[in-house]
Amino acid sequence: MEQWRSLWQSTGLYRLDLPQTAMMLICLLLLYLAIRKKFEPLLLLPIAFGGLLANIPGVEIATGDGILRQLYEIGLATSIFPLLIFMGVGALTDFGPLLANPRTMILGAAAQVGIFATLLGALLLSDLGWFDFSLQQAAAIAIIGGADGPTSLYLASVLAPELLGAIAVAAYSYMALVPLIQPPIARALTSPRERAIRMSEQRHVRRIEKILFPLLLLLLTALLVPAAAPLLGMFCFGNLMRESGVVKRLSDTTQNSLVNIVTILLGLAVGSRLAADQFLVPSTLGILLLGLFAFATGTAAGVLMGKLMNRFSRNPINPLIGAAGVSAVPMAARTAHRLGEEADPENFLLMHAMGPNVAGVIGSAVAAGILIRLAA
Amino acid sequence: MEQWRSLWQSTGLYRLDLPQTAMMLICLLLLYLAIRKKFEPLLLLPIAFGGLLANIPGVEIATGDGILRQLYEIGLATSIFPLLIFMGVGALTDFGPLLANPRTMILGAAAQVGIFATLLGALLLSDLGWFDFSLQQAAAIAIIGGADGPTSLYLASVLAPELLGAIAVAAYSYMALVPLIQPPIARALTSPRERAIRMSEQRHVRRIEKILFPLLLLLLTALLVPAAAPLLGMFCFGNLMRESGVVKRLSDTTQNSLVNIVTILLGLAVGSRLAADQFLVPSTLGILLLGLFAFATGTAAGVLMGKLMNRFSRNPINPLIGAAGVSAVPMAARTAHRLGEEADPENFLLMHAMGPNVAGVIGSAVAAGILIRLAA
Amino acid sequence: MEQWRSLWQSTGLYRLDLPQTAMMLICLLLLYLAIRKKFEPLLLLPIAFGGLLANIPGVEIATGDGILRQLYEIGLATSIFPLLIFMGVGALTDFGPLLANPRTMILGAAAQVGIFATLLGALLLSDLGWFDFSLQQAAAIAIIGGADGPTSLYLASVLAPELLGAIAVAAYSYMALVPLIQPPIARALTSPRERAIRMSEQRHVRRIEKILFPLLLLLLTALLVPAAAPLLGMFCFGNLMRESGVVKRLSDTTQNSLVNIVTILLGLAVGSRLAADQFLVPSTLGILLLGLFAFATGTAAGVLMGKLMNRFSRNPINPLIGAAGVSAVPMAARTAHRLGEEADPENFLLMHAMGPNVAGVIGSAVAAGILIRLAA
Amino acid sequence: MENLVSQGMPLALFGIGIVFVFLCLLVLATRAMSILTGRFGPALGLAPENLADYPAPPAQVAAIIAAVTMHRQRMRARRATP
Amino acid sequence: MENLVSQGMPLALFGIGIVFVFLCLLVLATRAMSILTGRFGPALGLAPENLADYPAPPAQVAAIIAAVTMHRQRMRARRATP
Amino acid sequence: MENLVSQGMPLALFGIGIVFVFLCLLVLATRAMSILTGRFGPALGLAPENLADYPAPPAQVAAIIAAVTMHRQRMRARRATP
Ligand code: NA
Ligand code: NA
Ligand code: NA
Repeated sequence: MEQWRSLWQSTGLYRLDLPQTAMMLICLLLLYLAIRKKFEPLLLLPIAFGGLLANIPGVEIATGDGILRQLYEIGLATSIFPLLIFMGVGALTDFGPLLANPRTMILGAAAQVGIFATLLGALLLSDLGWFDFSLQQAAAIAIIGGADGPTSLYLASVLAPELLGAIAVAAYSYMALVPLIQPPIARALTSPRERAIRMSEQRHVRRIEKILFPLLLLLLTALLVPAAAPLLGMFCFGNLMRESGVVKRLSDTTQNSLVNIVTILLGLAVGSRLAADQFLVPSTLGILLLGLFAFATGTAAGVLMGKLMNRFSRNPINPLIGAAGVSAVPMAARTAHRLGEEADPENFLLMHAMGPNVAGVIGSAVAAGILIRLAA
Repeated sequence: MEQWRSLWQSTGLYRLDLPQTAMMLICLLLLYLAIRKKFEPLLLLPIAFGGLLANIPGVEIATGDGILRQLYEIGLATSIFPLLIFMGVGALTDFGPLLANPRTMILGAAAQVGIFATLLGALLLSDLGWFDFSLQQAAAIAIIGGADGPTSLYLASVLAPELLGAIAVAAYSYMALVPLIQPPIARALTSPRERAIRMSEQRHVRRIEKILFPLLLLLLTALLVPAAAPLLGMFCFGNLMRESGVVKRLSDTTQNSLVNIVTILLGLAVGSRLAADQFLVPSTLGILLLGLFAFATGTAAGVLMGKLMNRFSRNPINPLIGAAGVSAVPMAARTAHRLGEEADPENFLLMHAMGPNVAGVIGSAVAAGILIRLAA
Repeated sequence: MEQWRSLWQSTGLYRLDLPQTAMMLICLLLLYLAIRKKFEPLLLLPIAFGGLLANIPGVEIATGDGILRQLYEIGLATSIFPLLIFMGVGALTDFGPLLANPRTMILGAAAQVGIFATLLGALLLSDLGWFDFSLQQAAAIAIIGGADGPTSLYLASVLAPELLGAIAVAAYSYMALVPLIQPPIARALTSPRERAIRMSEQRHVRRIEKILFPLLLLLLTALLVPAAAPLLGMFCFGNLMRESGVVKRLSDTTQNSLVNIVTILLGLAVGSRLAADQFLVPSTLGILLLGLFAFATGTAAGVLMGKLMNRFSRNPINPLIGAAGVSAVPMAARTAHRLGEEADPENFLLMHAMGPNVAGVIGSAVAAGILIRLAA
Repeated sequence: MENLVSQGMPLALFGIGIVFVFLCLLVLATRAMSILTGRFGPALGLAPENLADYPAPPAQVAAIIAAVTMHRQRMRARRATP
Repeated sequence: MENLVSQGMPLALFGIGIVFVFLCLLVLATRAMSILTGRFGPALGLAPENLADYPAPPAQVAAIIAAVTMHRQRMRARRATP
Repeated sequence: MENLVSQGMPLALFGIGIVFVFLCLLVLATRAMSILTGRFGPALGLAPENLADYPAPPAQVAAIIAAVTMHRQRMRARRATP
């Protein structure tokens, strides 16, 4: 009799509370978006499934000695997983378009305005008393505007691990929503004629340039923003493996097995932060709002800088490619391309948008370094 | 002179004792079975080689700071390796046959009778004073009847790490011996006419069913047996990656690199528990006997349930597929198929046997959860 | 104002000191050699890049909680990475040529003279007061003469972790320089007629021989030099996976994903030991000198033993293949082959040189075991 | 003598009971799911079961490289047709 | 009330400033690199951009397996020519 | 002065000695193994050496075969141009 009662009390049915049920529904929604709507499935699927597991009552999965907790301690609390993913992103990145037209990097800088505007926004919300974000937390939230998954996870793991779950969900969701968020903003800020601007063909980039670029980038980082060196260092290492041509074995494994294995483990570890008691707090709402604001201001800043550069440049620049400066590789570049095609069906912006797009990755990693230095 | 003596005393020749020699011979036998007889070579080869290493005297390999000991602490003491393997098994499992004919799941439940009969058997041996198994140990031994490697290793790592070596050897050996153990039992309990029963063709299973099934299974686990959620959660995660179709990269890596790497490390870690002082103890004999008993009773229970279901079912059910309910994927399903073919050369049972076969995996994971809850 | 100053002081420009600048230049030189001259790029590229990162001032990368430091603690301080690499080397090694002509193993023994001569050399330099190497340090330096990367890293991690960076750089650089170091020595010690000696064709080796050889090697290690068992055990395990033919999945993954992933992480971890304060010390100079001496004496001893064996052998032996006994697989074997071709364009020594070449791997692992036993 | 066995008996009965209950419920839930998806799936846009549902291998660069190729071919075509 | 914002304002300006400075310097450095490698690259032997620059897959086994293959073919040839 | 060297000398002699002993024993053991498996292997069912026993060759071989071919072509070219 006693045993029956104890068993009944051990079931999930008995223990499940409302917040956990709500979180499970949220995770199922995220799974739906990942599978059916293909919202950044590579990370949202593991994150959402991890979130499901983290909200099962009566068993240690995301707590104590549970596997998700262990994965969190091994890979996220140490920042190892995001840095290895960033190495993989480096190995998957082709800097060709950027090297063909380096000045488009400025667009990748402009779009980071979103990060710092959001920093102020988060602090304002605290000043207004609506939320209670510390400077560190505000910085970790602001980086969502960097539109770069591993950078956001890295900064959150360093500055505000308690917000990691919400920041990850916001970052990856808005990255997936780029094709919905950016077009109205880009259209509002540009005339059809500007969107129809064709850009001149890109020059051929030599192999030696591609080999030297990651070294140059690392050197500049080391000299100016050492705090960004862990992120950009791993990124440049991945890219040098790719471009050097002498370690094809390592480059292939980095782009495939290694990055895939770490993605799975990272996703589950992030999912462990979707436990109801951590995620269903007011600050999550603030993070979701601020994340949207960050993407919007970043997009706007990129487009406006595009207009400015077009005015002062000899070769025409289509301001749409400024929107790609937020990163969200390659979604934002594709979105810019589609908007250009809409205005002129023969306009082919994709390659031109890839330059600011990857510059945006660099820009937000630099911003992350600055925020660590100033807020930590 | 002194140095010569100290050197001579450092050799294995000087230090090797009888138990270690015996263990080395046992490991060589296991290697022979793995290589020549193809006894579950993917795990028995690393386990047996690890066992060889663990019995080399005069050097820390499975002890102290030795690599096998470290692998054990990293992956087995934490349960991480078995759970990752189970994720891989999920990614390798096709639930199609089960979904086409869900009622065959009942056969996967029946075959778990072997587990609980063995639990009582182990306790009886203790009561008789022949062995001295605690309740936890009896539970860890009983799960051998689940005929599922990672589940056995997981439960042993949680409930009785001191028996892990013997349980692993018993589990994998008997799984390899399924084609020898099951036929006489299945033949004794069925008539040739029953074995010749043909089953109707399976219906087509839609993709959406395959996607929803792992979520359904996880939900039921969360509600009823949360203690099984680490195991079944990782299993369902692997299966969802496979069936969702949106993370092919991750699914492929899980099915290949990831599961292979973890298998190697897991095998070596298990091998570290084959050191003579841990393995050559009376309880090992008891474990081997009880393991055989577990497989036999599970097989019998599955077949008898098959006969029962056949009597009350509109569509004929061949009782042989009940034997596949023990799991031992895919060996037991193949064995059932071969017995059916023996009775009627045109009888094709393989697909029908795969249903109970994978249901047996679920059944023994549920049983493991219950045993953890009740025995821990 | 204050903030600006603090920021300026946080830049690398402000903090960079001369030793770090020098180390960065050295690392860039190593990268140049790896990429342009293809000096063992698989390890030198990650090591050199890790060295760059380790010398960035004002940020924790190779220190504190930095990622390179963590990789070092996880994989090098524990010896796990070198041992896993050695398992991979085992899986990549074909013992066929050795089994076809076992007596060429003697050449692999002779070339290890370089190790022990260097041990004495290092002790002599200490006695002379030029350097201050302890017995452990001398042993770790001497093993550079083994011309085998993972063995050197393993021994250094066990006996002299403080010298690991310099030993790694010396070992891999000289291995890459084998085509420059060996020819003058080999030519000086042989006549053109000796170099033109053709060797009789190798017999066919049966599969069973290839399967039994790693077991035989492990057994002998266990009986005679247990201290070498961690190294040779992992090596034999990799080789048995390869030759057994029953675990193709595991063997393929070991030869590719696994060894590549570990190579990347190992390289970065080794790079963390290239921080200026550890690398720019007098002992590094001593290590570089002694390393060269080790390669030279090993080569000479191998060639001389080749001459000796040729004198007393029924079948002719080309003394050049003795030079391959240092290991440096497969560079040294190719160098021997090229020297033979130089003397007689139709002389095909490659296969004959592979025997001593892989025997050299065994020989230096045995030597490492002895050094651990005697010096630890 | 039968101390442990009598302790274990309810545990065993209970355990096998739960296993049966669990799998029986799973049978029912699976059936319900199959029926519901079969009936409402098409309305929810889940039914059209064509292989196109499965996405092409989603390597991040894939699209980019494809685009480069396309871009170059277009440019070449443009130049070729003055 | 505006305590945090006023604290954050210089930080934000400063941050976006550094991002711009960094990327502008990177533009300049990249341009310089491209020009210098274009001018001096050929002299340094860096220019001849042919695929041969990329090495064949450097797997350690390469030489061994190759040699085995060759060896077997020789043996066969020898047997074939009595 | 020669403190460390005189300490290390026996160690070095001893070390190289063991390396030789080890590899000499390995030569003998290997020979014995080859002879025994050749004589008793067939009786133990170990001999039937068909290629099916061997796993498929590793995928990496392509480049190597290229190298062998190249080598052979060189040789042939050399022979062809006397
Ligand atoms: Na960005
Ligand atoms: Na089972
Ligand atoms: Na060697």
